[in-house]
Amino acid sequence: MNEHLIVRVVTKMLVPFVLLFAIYVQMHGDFGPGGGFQAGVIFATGFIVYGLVFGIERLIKALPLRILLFGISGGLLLYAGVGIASLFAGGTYLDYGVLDSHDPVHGQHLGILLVELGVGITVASVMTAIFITFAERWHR
Amino acid sequence: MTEALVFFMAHANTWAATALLCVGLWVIMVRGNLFKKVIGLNIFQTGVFLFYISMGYVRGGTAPIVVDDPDAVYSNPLPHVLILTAIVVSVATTSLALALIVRIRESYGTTEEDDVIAADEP
Amino acid sequence: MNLLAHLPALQIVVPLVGAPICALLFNPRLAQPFAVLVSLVTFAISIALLNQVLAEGEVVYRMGGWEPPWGIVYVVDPLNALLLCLVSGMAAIVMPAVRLGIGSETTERSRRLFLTLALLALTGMLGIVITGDAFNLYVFLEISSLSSYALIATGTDRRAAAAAFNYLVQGTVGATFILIGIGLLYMMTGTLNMADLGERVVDLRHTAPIQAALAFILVGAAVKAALFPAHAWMPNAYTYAPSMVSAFFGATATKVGAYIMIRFIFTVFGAEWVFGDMMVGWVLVPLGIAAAFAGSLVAIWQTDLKRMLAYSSVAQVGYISAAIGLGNKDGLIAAIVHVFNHGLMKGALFMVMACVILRMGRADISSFRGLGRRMPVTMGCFVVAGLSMIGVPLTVGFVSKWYLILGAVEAGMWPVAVLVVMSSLLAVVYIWRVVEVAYFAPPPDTARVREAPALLLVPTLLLTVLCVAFGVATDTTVGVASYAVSFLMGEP
Amino acid sequence: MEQIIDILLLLLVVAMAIAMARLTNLIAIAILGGVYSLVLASIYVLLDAVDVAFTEAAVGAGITLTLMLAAISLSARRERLRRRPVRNAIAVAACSVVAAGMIYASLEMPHFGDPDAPIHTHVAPRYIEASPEEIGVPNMVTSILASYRGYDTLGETTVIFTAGIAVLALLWRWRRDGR
Repeated sequence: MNEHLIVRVVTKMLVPFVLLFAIYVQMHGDFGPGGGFQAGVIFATGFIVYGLVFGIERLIKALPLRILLFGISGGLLLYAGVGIASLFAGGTYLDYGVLDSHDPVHGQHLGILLVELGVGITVASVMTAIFITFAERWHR
Repeated sequence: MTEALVFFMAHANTWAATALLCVGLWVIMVRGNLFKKVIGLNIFQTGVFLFYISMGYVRGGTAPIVVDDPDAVYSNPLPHVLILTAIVVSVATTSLALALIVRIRESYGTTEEDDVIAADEP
Repeated sequence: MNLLAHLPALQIVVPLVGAPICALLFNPRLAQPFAVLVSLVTFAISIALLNQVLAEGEVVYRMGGWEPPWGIVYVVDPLNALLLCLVSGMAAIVMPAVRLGIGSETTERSRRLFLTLALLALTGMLGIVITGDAFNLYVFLEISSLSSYALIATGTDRRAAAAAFNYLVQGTVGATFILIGIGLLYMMTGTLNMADLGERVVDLRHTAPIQAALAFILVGAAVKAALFPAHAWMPNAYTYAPSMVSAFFGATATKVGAYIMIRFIFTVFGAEWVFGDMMVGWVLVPLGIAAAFAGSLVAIWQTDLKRMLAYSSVAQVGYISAAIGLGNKDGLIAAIVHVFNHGLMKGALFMVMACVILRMGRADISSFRGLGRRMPVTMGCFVVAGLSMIGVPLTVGFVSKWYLILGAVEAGMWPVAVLVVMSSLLAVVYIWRVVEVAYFAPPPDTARVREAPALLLVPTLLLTVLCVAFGVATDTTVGVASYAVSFLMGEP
Repeated sequence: MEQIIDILLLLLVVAMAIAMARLTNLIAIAILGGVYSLVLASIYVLLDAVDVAFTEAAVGAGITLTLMLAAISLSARRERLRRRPVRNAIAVAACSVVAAGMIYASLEMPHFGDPDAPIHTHVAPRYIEASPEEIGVPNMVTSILASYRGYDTLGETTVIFTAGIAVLALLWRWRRDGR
């Protein structure tokens, strides 16, 4: 689709908004429908559209596997790390209440924010990585 | 008449879920194309999703997001949580299955189960 | 932070955190020692947990600090503690040898992803075994299943991918059946916690959804345990998987399926109802005996010995299922002990296959000719573990069959006892075939074959020694098993 | 009214599933699968499961569809149809058993939408009543997902992680990406 000017221009304009919407879904998951998983999927969709229009080579250049692997592992480590942090803070595993020594409700907020972020990062990276792997096979 | 209708309404969702389960299982068992089997798995799993979500519904309820009205009745959020997890599992299974299909296609040159079996016969 | 108080969480968290770290170790030389370290730590935690359970009884751990049934709890009783030791112990034994046993195709770089998947499979299986929450069991079941499909597909033969795909389809259907069963249970009781389910199910046993739930869960668990006739995925999967994967899964994967069956029957549904009114024993025992005969008979005709071992696993799962189906104390002891013992012997036998494949390139019966003299230690291990498979006294195989026969007699099922002995004789045939070729056939006069390297030989020897050690010192495994039975049958 | 829409959508979903089972053009099936997910998502909205609906729409009509099309473009686009009478008989028997089990179970199930069903009176009320104070998050699904049953969600993230690593291990060609 590299040769269609309109598609290219529209995609260029649209992709930032897709990513912005993903961040909105990520952050707004506490109040309305949405959360880490949905945000991750939308975030990945932004990259996938970019890859479809501008070619997989450019997407790989922007997101080499090494960086994606950091995302894939990093999100899970962030999630599991919050649990380990709560162990050190004196609670059981994944007990966010102890993360804030004064106000357990605030600790819960912090914990949920962090783990949802972890889910989002892992899902976005995994979905992008899987798409790149398939598309790269097709490309050759 | 109304009694039969009430009975039907009370079970329609479960029966629809059962129908999806059966269609999915049938595709998995009968169709020989590997893609078709993945589609069948997806239909099969959505049957289970529908079953869980239906049991969480409360008549006259609202989505489980806190509203100002103190008398609000909420649908049960727990099945929703379980099915969110199950949907994620089904995406993961689907993508792994597709990766395996690509591998099979590259080494056998086909995505039909019969051809794969025939190719390995001595 | 008191580490001892958090052992149940650490049991899972250590390999779970190890997996992403392993994927990030860009220097492939670091990944292997790291994975070994993680699996050793995991094994040490299981041993500590077993000790803790034997000293203090049931250990309960609340995830996130939420009390059950609102939050997820880990419940460690002697049964899970024993299985945790089996699974993590097998991982610790197999992991150091991975460098040699996964085929030549895997490159240095992809090996770290292989090790990551192995750690994930370990995490999944441990998670299934340790959890006290029905839905959490499903989640970890999928972790272990997905990683095992991928591990099997990394085999060098192209049939590995096809076998993995078949396993994926059947395994997912099985897991989804379990999910339907859990949904029916949840619908009727409103809870997902196994202990709470067990209490609330008692008054609901006459209802149709609970009975359907029992059926769905047993069918799903039977697929996962490769119980005849739902074993179709297993022979190909174990034949074409890399040797180390066959060794690890051959020793653990089907056992986890059997565990799911035991856990749901005894903790959730209640044994007296399952075996009394529902007469599940009349399904499990005949199926188990049929599996023992069918598996052993088919094993006799195999030329690929990895496939032969896979069919022998079908037979052994049959014994486990028959033992569960007896529904009495000795039967359950036999089932638990056999889950553990069969893990040891199948692990040892698949490790022997790994040694032979490394030296000969394949595990055909013809490649065993004359190996008795050329690879004496390896073949010695094969003979000892094979004797154990038959059930010769002083090996672990004898212990479990002894209790199985005791249980059958106690249940008044004389024919079952006789059939068990008869099917064991079939094992003599398929083990003897290999021994005959290895010791009495002249070796082909091709290039000299050396003994397997120490990295493979030591784990093989270790497993073989354990096969004898636990066969002589029976009170350790049987002791833990009967303690576990007293928990499951509710007479602590 | 809601009930009637619900029934109509259920009929539509089942009809689409049957159509997907019968079609042989794989691309058509994949795209129909996307629409199927959207209809399913609207049923979930009707059943108050907004989070699930959002996910089903994003996943089924987005990611799964894209991956399906990507994988189909790597292989044959049409399914070869072959008559398999024996397999068909076995499958019909198996499906009948499953259907009989579910219908038998459904006869004694709590009625659809019944507020006195066990799942609405045990465990769940605590989430609905106490989560705004204990967690301080208005969306109860998020509270349960991330906190009460946060450990399940850790497992869920691990499942996705496993899938990513598995696909990379199976398909990625190592020589092209830097050392």
